[in-house]
Amino acid sequence: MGVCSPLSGWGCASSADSTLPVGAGLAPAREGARPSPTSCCPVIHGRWLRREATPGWYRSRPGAQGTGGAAPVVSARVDTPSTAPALVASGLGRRFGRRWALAHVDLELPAGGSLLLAGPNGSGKTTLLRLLAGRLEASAGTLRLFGLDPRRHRGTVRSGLSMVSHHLSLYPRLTAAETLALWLRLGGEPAPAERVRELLAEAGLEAHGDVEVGAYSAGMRKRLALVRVRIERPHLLLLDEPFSALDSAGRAWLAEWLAGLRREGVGLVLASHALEWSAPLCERAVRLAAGQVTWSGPAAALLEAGG
Amino acid sequence: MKRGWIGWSALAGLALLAVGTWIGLFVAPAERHMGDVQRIMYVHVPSAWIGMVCFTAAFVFAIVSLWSGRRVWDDRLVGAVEVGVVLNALLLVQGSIWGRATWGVWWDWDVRLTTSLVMLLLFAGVLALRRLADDEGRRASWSAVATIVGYVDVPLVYFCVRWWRSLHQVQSTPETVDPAMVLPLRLNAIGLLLVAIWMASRRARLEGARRIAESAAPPARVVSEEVARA
Amino acid sequence: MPEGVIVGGWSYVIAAYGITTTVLVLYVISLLKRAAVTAAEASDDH
Amino acid sequence: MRLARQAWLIFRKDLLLEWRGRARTVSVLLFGVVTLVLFSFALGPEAEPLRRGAAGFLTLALLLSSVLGLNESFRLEQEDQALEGLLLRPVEPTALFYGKALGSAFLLLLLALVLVPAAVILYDLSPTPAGLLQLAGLWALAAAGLAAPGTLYAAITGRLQSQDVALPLLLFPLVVPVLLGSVKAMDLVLTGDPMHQLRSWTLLLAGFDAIYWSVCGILFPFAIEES
Repeated sequence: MGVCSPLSGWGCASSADSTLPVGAGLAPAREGARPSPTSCCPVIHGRWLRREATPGWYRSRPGAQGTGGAAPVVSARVDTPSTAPALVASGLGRRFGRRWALAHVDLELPAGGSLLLAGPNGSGKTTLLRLLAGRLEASAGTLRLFGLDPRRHRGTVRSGLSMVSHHLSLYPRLTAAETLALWLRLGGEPAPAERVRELLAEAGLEAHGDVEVGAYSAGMRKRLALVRVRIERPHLLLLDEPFSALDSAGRAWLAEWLAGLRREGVGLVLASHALEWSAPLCERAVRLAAGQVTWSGPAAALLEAGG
Repeated sequence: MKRGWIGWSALAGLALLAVGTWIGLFVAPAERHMGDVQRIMYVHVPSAWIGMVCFTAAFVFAIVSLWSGRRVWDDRLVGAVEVGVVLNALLLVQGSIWGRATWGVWWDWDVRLTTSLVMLLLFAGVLALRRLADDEGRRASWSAVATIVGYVDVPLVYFCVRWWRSLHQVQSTPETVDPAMVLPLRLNAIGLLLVAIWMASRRARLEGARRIAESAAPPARVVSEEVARA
Repeated sequence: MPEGVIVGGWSYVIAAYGITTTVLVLYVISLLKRAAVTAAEASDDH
Repeated sequence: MRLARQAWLIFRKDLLLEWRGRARTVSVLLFGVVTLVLFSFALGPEAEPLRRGAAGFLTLALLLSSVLGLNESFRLEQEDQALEGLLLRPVEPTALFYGKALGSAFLLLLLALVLVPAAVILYDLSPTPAGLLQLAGLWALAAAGLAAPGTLYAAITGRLQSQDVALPLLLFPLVVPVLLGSVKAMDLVLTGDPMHQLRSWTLLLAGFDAIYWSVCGILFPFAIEES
């Protein structure tokens, strides 16, 4: 079942949530698998639709399933991204042994909002991003993503999230084209050559699609990892130092590319030192020091304050 | 020091062990073929039983630990595994001594001995894995996973070794037990169980204390500067 | 005494019981010692 | 089904990576041959004891090489934290397990192509064509029995400091049943089966495989996810 966020201009995210009742995903399929009028899904594959369950925050139109009217497609515990904030953290903390890398972090990000994480090395930015991505469990505090508890709705939350961290999660022995095709297929989409070429072009790698990623420069690898996010169609994108390892042309490309995502309604949490590049992309900013938020305000004000 | 019911029952267990061992050594009759050597049974068989009880408890704790994610169950898991490993190691030593006395060899690839040996290696592996894992959460889930896999493996080892052995010789352990031998066996088993519970709970408490000693309270909250608009 | 009975089995019995008792006692001592060390560390730090 | 599709994709990716990094794969194969040669040195030059122990040596060579292959398989995933990327994609951890376990089993299966001929030559075996076929089937069962727990533990030890020691330490005691079953069954194939036990040993091995593949598949998500 496609995820169609009114805010996301990207159309459907192919994703599934095994925690939801089966009927939620099955019912519309019996009705002929027509996308709802509010849907922005350009293409829906019938077979694919039938087999995928509905992600948590998808709220179907009343009566969308027509099997007696009141079938429980609308799940009470989930909300659409338009009303549920993309991210609410309260008192979030993480301890490694005796050291608290992060403590007392309160954050709120509206759906489609953007947040800049500033602060010196070791201030906890990466830890915070890893916590948000669910790759680290919090030692304290609570976290809600899209209004859901990420521990209980792991699959749903993950399908709405993307992260490009310092490690790019690329296989050095795969070519760029193979990487993108694998990513497409893992989400259950076909991977036609033209789609892959399109994505390669977006990263400026058309000429290098058949080269193994291990032979790429750091900047090329970064661009590939970033463009791969396109395939994931997240509602919230987490980026750790995206501007590092890029030359000035690459940074300009990235700034433009991210601005495009922002216009499409993708939420953004960005940890960066390169304030002159990242601050214009974000509405809000927080500064971390020794694992705690010491400053919060508009990103523009942070730039004026000199970081 | 305040002594809880586990502590009192462990004292009772010690008394039971003393009585059971005394009966086993001096009152119960010698076995017809093995003579006095058979008296090793009164410590050997309870060790085997209670060791198995420990591993079974560890298996249950592992499942609860994975399911609930609460660290207390991980503490209990370590307690049960460690006491089980100690008892199992003792079991092998006793078995070896018994084997030397009856079969003339220190080691025989007998079904139970072999299974116990593999079981010891499996659960010692769990303890080793715990020492290698640095993160608290990983340590808990990995030991639970290793415990479950190891426990499920034990019956497989048992059946496999039995089939493997059956080609060479029939099982030779005498199974007929005189009623006079049952009483010390039971007393020792119950006594050892109570003592083992005490040891495991002490070990669990130690693990909990370590966990807390390795952690620290979060730092004091610093005042954050809030800027409303640019 | 019937034929085939193992004589002089007592040394084996004593060895088995002795080793078992010793190991269990040592284990309990190590438990208590480790607990004491952990408690001392905890009180040092806090 | 989403799970099967993802597992299949992971499996194919692993094969491709295995092929691209075939220098490493070849060294795993060579390592297996070297162990076979070493066993003959350990037993002396007479043919008869070697022939009798052939089944055991083959299985041990498989076991020792499997550790190298499994460590390698998860080193690839940890190198650039590719595993994290897969989990965030999101790939079901269960699919990841079955994909990677299949990949490892396949690599171990490849070992047979090198090790069995090497053993036939080195140990002067004379298996019938039917025997070779049976041997291949048993090899597949043994490889599967090693691959499932091996994948589970390699995922754990791949994130430890001393991973190279930890994997055999944890894995070897666990796969004793597979080891015994495989040695016994292969021995029956190689040195004759007067009491027709091969069938039951094969079934036993298959039963072990079923247990390992299901239990490890259930536990893998707990090993790989943070909690």
